[in-house]
Amino acid sequence: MRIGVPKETASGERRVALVPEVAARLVAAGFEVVVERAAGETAAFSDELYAGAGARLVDAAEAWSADAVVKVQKPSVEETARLREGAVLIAFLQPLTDRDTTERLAQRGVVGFAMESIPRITRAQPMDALSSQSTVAGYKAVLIAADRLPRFFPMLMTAAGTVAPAKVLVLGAGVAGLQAIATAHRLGAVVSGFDVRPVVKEQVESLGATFLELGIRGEETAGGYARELSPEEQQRQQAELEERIPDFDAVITTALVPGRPAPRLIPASAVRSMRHGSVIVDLAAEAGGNCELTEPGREAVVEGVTLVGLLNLPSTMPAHASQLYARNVLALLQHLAPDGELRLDFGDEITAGACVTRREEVPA
Amino acid sequence: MRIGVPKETASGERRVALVPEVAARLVAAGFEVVVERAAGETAAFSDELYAGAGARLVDAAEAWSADAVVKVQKPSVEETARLREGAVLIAFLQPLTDRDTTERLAQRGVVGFAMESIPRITRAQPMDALSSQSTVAGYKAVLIAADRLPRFFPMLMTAAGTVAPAKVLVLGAGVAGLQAIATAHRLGAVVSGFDVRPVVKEQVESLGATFLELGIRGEETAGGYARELSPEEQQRQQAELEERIPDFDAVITTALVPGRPAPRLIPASAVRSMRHGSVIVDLAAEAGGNCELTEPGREAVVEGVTLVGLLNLPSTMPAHASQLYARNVLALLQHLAPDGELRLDFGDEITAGACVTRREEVPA
Amino acid sequence: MVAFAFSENTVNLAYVFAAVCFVFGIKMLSSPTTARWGNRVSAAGMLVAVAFTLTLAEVDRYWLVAAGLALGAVLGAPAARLVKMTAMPQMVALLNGAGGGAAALVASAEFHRLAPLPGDLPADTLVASLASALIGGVTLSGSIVAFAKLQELVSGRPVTFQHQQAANAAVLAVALLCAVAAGLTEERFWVVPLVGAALVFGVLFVIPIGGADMPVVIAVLNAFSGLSGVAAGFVLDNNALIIGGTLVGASGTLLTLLMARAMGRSVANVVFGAFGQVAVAPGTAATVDGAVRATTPDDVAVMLAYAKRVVIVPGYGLAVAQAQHDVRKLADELERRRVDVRYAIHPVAGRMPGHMNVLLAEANVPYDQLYEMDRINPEFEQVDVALVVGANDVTNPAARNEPGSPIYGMPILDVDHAKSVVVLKRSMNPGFAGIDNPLYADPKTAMLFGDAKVSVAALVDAVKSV
Amino acid sequence: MVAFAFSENTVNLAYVFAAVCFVFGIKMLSSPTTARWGNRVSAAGMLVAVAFTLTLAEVDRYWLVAAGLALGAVLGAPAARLVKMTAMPQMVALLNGAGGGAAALVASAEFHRLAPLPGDLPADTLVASLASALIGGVTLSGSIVAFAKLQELVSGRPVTFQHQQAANAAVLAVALLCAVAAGLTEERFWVVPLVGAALVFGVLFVIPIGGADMPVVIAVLNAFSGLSGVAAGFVLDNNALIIGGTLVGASGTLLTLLMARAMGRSVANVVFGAFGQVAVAPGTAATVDGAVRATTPDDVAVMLAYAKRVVIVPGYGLAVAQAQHDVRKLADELERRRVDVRYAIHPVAGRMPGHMNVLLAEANVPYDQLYEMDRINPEFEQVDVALVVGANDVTNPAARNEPGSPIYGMPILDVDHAKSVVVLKRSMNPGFAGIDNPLYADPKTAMLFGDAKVSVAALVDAVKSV
Amino acid sequence: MDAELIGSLTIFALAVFLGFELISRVPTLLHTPLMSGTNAISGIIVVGAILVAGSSDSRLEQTLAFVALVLATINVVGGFLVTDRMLEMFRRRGAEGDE
Amino acid sequence: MDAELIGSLTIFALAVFLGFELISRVPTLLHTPLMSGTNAISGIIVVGAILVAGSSDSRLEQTLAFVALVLATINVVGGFLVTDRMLEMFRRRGAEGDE
Ligand SMILES: NC(=O)c1ccc[n+]([C@@H]2O[C@H](COP(=O)([O-])OP(=O)(O)OC[C@H]3O[C@@H](n4cnc5c(N)ncnc54)[C@H](OP(=O)(O)O)[C@@H]3O)[C@@H](O)[C@H]2O)c1
Ligand SMILES: NC(=O)c1ccc[n+]([C@@H]2O[C@H](COP(=O)([O-])OP(=O)(O)OC[C@H]3O[C@@H](n4cnc5c(N)ncnc54)[C@H](OP(=O)(O)O)[C@@H]3O)[C@@H](O)[C@H]2O)c1
Ligand SMILES: NC(=O)c1ccc[n+]([C@@H]2O[C@H](COP(=O)([O-])OP(=O)(O)OC[C@H]3O[C@@H](n4cnc5c(N)ncnc54)[C@H](O)[C@@H]3O)[C@@H](O)[C@H]2O)c1
Ligand SMILES: NC(=O)c1ccc[n+]([C@@H]2O[C@H](COP(=O)([O-])OP(=O)(O)OC[C@H]3O[C@@H](n4cnc5c(N)ncnc54)[C@H](O)[C@@H]3O)[C@@H](O)[C@H]2O)c1
Repeated sequence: MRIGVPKETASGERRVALVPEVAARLVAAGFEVVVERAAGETAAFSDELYAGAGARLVDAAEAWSADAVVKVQKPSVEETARLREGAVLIAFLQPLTDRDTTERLAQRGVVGFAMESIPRITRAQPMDALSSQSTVAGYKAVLIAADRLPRFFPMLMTAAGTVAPAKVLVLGAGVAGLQAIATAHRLGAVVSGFDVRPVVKEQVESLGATFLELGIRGEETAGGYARELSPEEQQRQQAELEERIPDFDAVITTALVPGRPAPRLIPASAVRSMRHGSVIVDLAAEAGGNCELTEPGREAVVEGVTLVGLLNLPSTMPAHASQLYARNVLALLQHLAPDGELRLDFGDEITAGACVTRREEVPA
Repeated sequence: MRIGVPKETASGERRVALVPEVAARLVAAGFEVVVERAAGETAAFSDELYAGAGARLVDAAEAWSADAVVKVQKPSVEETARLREGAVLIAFLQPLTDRDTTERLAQRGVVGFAMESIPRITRAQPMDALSSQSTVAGYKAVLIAADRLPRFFPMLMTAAGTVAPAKVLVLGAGVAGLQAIATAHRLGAVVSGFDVRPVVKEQVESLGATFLELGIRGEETAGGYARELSPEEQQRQQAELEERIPDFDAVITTALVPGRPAPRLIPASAVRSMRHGSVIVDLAAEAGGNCELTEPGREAVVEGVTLVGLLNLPSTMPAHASQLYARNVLALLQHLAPDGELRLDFGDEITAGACVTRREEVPA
Repeated sequence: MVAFAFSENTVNLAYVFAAVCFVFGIKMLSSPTTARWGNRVSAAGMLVAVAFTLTLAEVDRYWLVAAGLALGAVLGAPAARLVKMTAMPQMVALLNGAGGGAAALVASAEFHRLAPLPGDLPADTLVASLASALIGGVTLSGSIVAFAKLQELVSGRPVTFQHQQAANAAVLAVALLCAVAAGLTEERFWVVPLVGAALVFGVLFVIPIGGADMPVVIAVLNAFSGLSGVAAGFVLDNNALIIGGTLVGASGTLLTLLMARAMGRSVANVVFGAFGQVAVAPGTAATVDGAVRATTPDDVAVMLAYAKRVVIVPGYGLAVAQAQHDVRKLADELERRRVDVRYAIHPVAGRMPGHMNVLLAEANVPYDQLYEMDRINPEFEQVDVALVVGANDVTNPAARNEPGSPIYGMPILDVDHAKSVVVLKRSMNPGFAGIDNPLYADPKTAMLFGDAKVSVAALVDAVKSV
Repeated sequence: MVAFAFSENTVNLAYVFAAVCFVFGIKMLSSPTTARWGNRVSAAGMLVAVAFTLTLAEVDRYWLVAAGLALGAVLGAPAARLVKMTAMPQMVALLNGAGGGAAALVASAEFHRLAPLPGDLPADTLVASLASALIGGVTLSGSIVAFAKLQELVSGRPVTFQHQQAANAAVLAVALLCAVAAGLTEERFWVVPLVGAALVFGVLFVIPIGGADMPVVIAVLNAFSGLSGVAAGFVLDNNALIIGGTLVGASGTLLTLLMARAMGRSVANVVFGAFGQVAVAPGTAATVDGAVRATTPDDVAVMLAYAKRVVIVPGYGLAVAQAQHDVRKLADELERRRVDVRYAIHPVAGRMPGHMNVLLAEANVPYDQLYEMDRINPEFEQVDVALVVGANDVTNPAARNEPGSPIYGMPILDVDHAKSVVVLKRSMNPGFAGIDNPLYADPKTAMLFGDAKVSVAALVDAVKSV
Repeated sequence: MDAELIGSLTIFALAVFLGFELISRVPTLLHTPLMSGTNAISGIIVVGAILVAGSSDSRLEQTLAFVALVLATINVVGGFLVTDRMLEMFRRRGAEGDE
Repeated sequence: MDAELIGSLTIFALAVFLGFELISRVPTLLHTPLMSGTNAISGIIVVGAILVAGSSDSRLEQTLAFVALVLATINVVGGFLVTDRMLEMFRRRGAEGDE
């Protein structure tokens, strides 16, 4: 079975779906791996490394015509056309928000596996690209916040006086949020975390941070995700946050509800109440942002407050983000093709859950 | 005595020489403080804060005509002309590298105190702006390195495999270097430090990092600074580093010898031997750079290695950098004018050492 | 037996020497490094006491004595050499019974000798000899029953019947009445029913107690055998017997109390609890289809201190307890003793990727001591102790063995392949996945219940004092 | 004295009771919480022993006895009540001498009574009484000299003269010869020169020892007074005396050894060292124009555990030793005992701005426990213990007082205003500035030498066991 | 109540204290060898058995004492040997671990 | 060497062990009160002084014993009181510190 790794073409995307180390493992497992030239360059993986791993360097067309194509971002319209009929495609396909792509893929008879649709069950953890990329995003968000803040994160007592530690608030303590908490804590900030899921309090505290009590408790769904708050609850949350937020120097928001626009946590008035120089990093920008004033993809200063709505943070740390993603893909491939040949068992929870298009039809 | 705080005009300079908190202390001590409007804006200190601290907000001309003018950067030619004759000027005057400015000031009869010339004796530590600004630079250098690196600093063992920790090398472990070591260690990197002064080994280890043994031992001068290495020693150091440097993901260089161009530690060949994606942050860029390929003021990618030669890092964290600088200035002012009135005692080690121009004459 | 005879005083001095040996011997038992020599010092004291006794002029029936000693040695030595390590508890029970029986017999014989000499039998001697016979008898039969239970000659389960307590009280009353009668009448005969009743009481005393509680029972009987020795010492006015017996009595008593405490129960509960059922303190040891074994920091400390290789398996509980610094301290302490310490980091330990890394880095644990699952798993077979600190799901063998389990298919840390496993957690509550962990019922697993920070700190202290 | 008389046996039983009280009393002394009651238990035992003795039929000279007891109490009680706390050592020395003197007198009187009854004086009684007189005599005069030195009635400096050792040996030989003569001749007279020689020897024994070593000497004399009691016990066949005296002897002996060890010297060095000069082990205590006081973790632990407020002053040495986690642990342990713990952070502690912050944050020390210099300095007066962990220059009072000093003018942490100061460092070496620190010679400063990590870890252990 | 008895009681009292002090210092791990070691010490009754067996003139007493002697010897010999075997396990690592 | 002496020696031996066990458990801080407390115990010689003073018929012996009695009483009374004063310091915080 031949696996193709085309170069990512989405703007700003520096990751690659397969890194040389993983390519080598696939080759060893009996797969044939073809990599588009320069596919790994932006992620600091040179063509030589791929060649050394036993992959063949090819042009785009050949990479796209493989039995299985692995990518990070969903394919563009042109790219979809390059896929062989019946081919397997693995990527973030955004099935919940981008019906067009899925339909196109289905029409072309492509068997599409969406990395974000892999069920979050224990057994599927090695394939969980949402987790691995959120880890990168959470870490990076803190670096960005620290970089933009005109202040130190840690406390310093020096001959020129004492520098107070930055107060950092992390809203939404899922994978990215927890990583952000851990990283900010490491840097010496005074960190508070908040989430609507009740179990998170202990998790936040297990990282040495404090849990911000807002008096709002949501529920956890079966998959471990949060249920969306009711409008009144949202109202209360916004009001509470507006009162507490001026205390903080940096706010990192990561709150998401799958398939829904990101919950609005920080109203414009709350931003205005913050001190000059404060920073908000909104990791939910892609889903509309947790902050009312977030402009997805942009960084802006609003009344002295820096609002970072940058998208695709994992792509800014492409080497490790790609490594982790490639391992996720590897785990999925090993699941789908246990001994080098595809053996799709749609009775399997993972295969069925991740598969979003299947020859001519979009599964419900 | 009236103290004037003009707005900084040098390009990219976001700091301010006096922060509201320090202005309040000066006012309480009997000084009159006049602050140019918007002087603190870039450092996140609004005019209201200054007003609240008891300072008077004035236009540039009035600020420049005070008895004592405090600044961060040395004045431009036009600014020098605005100074009253006999006025006191406190700023980084770069007396060792910029004779022109000092001569101009002397001609105008200005009593100029260079912050970098304050002797580094125990008693003068509260005025030591080199230390306070180096602290900021060292911290910020790590944030920049972490941001530019396509990898994680910390080690992570995750369901998608293990991420190896970044290896960070800090060359020159003075104030900035030690802070960089501490910050990188906090973030979870594996940190090595190197310096030519023998006492530094213990200091590096006291931060949980390891000392890189290159077999080169320089000497410490009376002031605690390093003596410049002999050409042969430099040769050996370069060779040793060239051999060791490919091991590292990020290199932060801070090596300086006062009054001399920055020592050349990393030859171009060493940069070429580094892995793609590696990062070098050269804090010595202002003095020519510790790396042969550093372009002062610029960030460049050379054969896959990101070379950061940005100048004036403290200015990128203006709030705290200004706070620390202002405290240094306060300590100096309190020394020069113990009870609100100037009483210059040129027999005093600090006053004499810091004073670089003195009515019509440039002291040797 | 020997050509010369020492004076009684000299022999008494020898007894003092023997007593000093016992004291020293027990003192040396307080450290594993000197314990073995301590036992030998005690044995030497015993040898001196016996040897000097033999020189007493009054001991003249040499052959009888020699035969007795020889027979005892011939029976005792091979048994001790050959018994399996796992059968040690039974062996100790049996030996204990032998000692108790000897005391009962010596006391009976002495009573038999002294009773017909009216006026010559002071009250204290009388009381002491009868007490010795009574306690010795109980020890003998009780120990035999304990042995039988442990050896599974009879069922290890508690044997209960109606009116058990009444029966016990009755038998004990009979024994005491016999003693009173013997004392008042000074009639030799009474000692026979007395010993008989004691033997019956010993049986009744032990049969209702379950096999798991036998160690406590043996400690109780150990104390009894010491006491019967003390009583015999008062009869014979022999200081070696008094001191030796007292030491044994103190040891048995303290051990009884400590063991009962370690089981979270009172002595009364152990000894009489079985009349009802054995109630397990809630929250200290529920069961995962089978019993779990709770342990103490002291025991774990010695396991760790004498291990060659220890692997620490951190989990979410370590994070909750914020025990990272204490764990680091424990590892340091073990490394000082040249134990090889590693950390096995499961990819999903904790609640976020890299959770354990963050915490261990904070405690400055060197990165090269952190082992990924794939690297450490093949090594568990050579690991003496796997110390699981607040991890649960990531060690759950159900992921390997039980296809129905929600975590089936997840690769786990094979701690169950280690020679022994110690799990630190607060209760039998499940982890993230909400399922039972069969590891805890594994015979080689011991549970150290409590907050991980507290437990690890206790381990550090305990390791230091090993 | 009382209307009825108990039998000798009853009184002997009372003595056993008294002995048990002593044992219990000393046992209770092992924890500060029970110590006071322990002392009272001992006192109760003493009371019982005295009271029962008075009931003995043979004691019939009531008034004499009553007068003696009353006089003793009248002299002893007010002295004990009024003596200043700082004069305790002298007081103990004096009381010790009284005990020794009493033993010598009792033994002499007993010898006087028994000697003329030939054949009635067994060897052991003879030896014991002479030993008691000898040791008691030495204790008496030795204690008086120790008292005089401590009270500065005579110079505290070691008094040495030529042929001192020869003189000592000669006096001791005289004493022993008298004892032999007394034993052989059973002539009362000999006890007089014997006691005389003992008194002289006591003086000679103590005068060459310096004032700083007096605590060790008192411990030695304490052991002696116990031994003379034991000897008297053998003379009078009195178990209370034997047991009580032995306990005292053991206590004195152990204390002597421990104190000598804490001073880093052998007992021989303490007792005989002064004949030459007192050599201080290098690296343990040099001097900063004056002596510094070295201390032990145990002593510091108790100071800390019983303090209300403790301020920890970290410095570069903490960083070098990487002791941050241990310091945190110590603070936790103290807080558990409700000690108020703060950290005083000097602006230039360490070698880079914020050095201490980085390390303490790593150990998760809460930020609100960190106090800047300006905030903590006014509070030092109320601080019970300032614990200086590897800081030096930043605590150097020369910065305040000595205009010539290179650090003059630097604001420092006013640890010398605290009620007591404990400094943890490895040696008397200076810090960054390369200058001596007069703080170390301050009488309220004690030095705990050693690597800070090791010392703090020892403190943690010691605090736990207080 | 005679002097001898009081002496014995005194000794008993001291031994009780000493016993508890000593035993309470034995770490948990050594409790099993401790139990079997003290068990062997309780075989000191062998001395009593020797006295009675060796000096009594009554057949019955001799018989009883002989049996006692055998039992006590088993206890002593077996007890010390078994304890020794248990303690053998500690020696090895003990010597190593104690730098 | 008689039985009485052997009894005394036995007691002495046990007391030596017990003494060392007990004392070695006393923490350093309590060493000063320990020293003065045991010092008071050594005043048990008062019993001997009473016996001699109260029962002797010789003037000389009476005198010696009387002086001994006074000294010993001073030792006892002073010793316990002084110790009590020292220990007073501990009680306060001890009760507090021990939750
Ligand atoms: N790492 C990730 O990225 C991630 C993300 C989401 C979910 N998960 C899941 O989380 C689980 C991780 O496994 P794990 O073994 O680390 O944790 P776990 O299975 O959740 O078990 C943790 C154990 O720690 C004990 N504990 C909690 N607090 C404690 C304390 N203060 N002191 C002592 N023990 C304490 C608990 O038992 P007691 O209550 O009895 O004390 C619990 O059984 C896996 O199921 C994994 O799938 C992981
Ligand atoms: N903070 C800054 O920015 C900065 C920068 C440059 C210079 N300085 C200077 O550095 C000094 C800082 O004062 P400081 O009080 O923190 O330090 P210090 O005066 O240098 O004293 C540190 C002390 O720690 C002891 N020590 C070293 N290693 C130890 C170990 N492993 N265990 C126990 N003790 C150890 C040393 O004594 P032993 O050798 O006897 O153990 C030494 O006396 C000031 O003079 C300051 O001016 C500060
Ligand atoms: N079982 C497994 O093996 C496994 C694997 C990976 C992740 N997970 C779990 O899945 C869960 C979801 O993780 P995620 O990071 O992908 O979630 P996510 O990205 O969907 O959401 C991020 C966080 O936002 C929170 N949130 C939602 N609405 C909010 C609101 N109004 N206010 C504040 N917070 C709000 C959510 O609770 C969540 O914690 C986590 O519990 C994670 O541990 C489980
Ligand atoms: N006494 C005081 O109170 C006081 C106050 C502040 C700073 N200081 C000391 O002053 C010293 C200088 O500090 P700084 O940061 O301003 O120094 P700096 O900025 O002049 O130099 C930075 C570092 O580069 C090192 N260096 C020079 N040539 C090198 C080479 N070829 N290779 C590698 N390293 C080289 C120097 O040794 C120095 O450590 C430090 O020791 C600092 O602790 C003392």
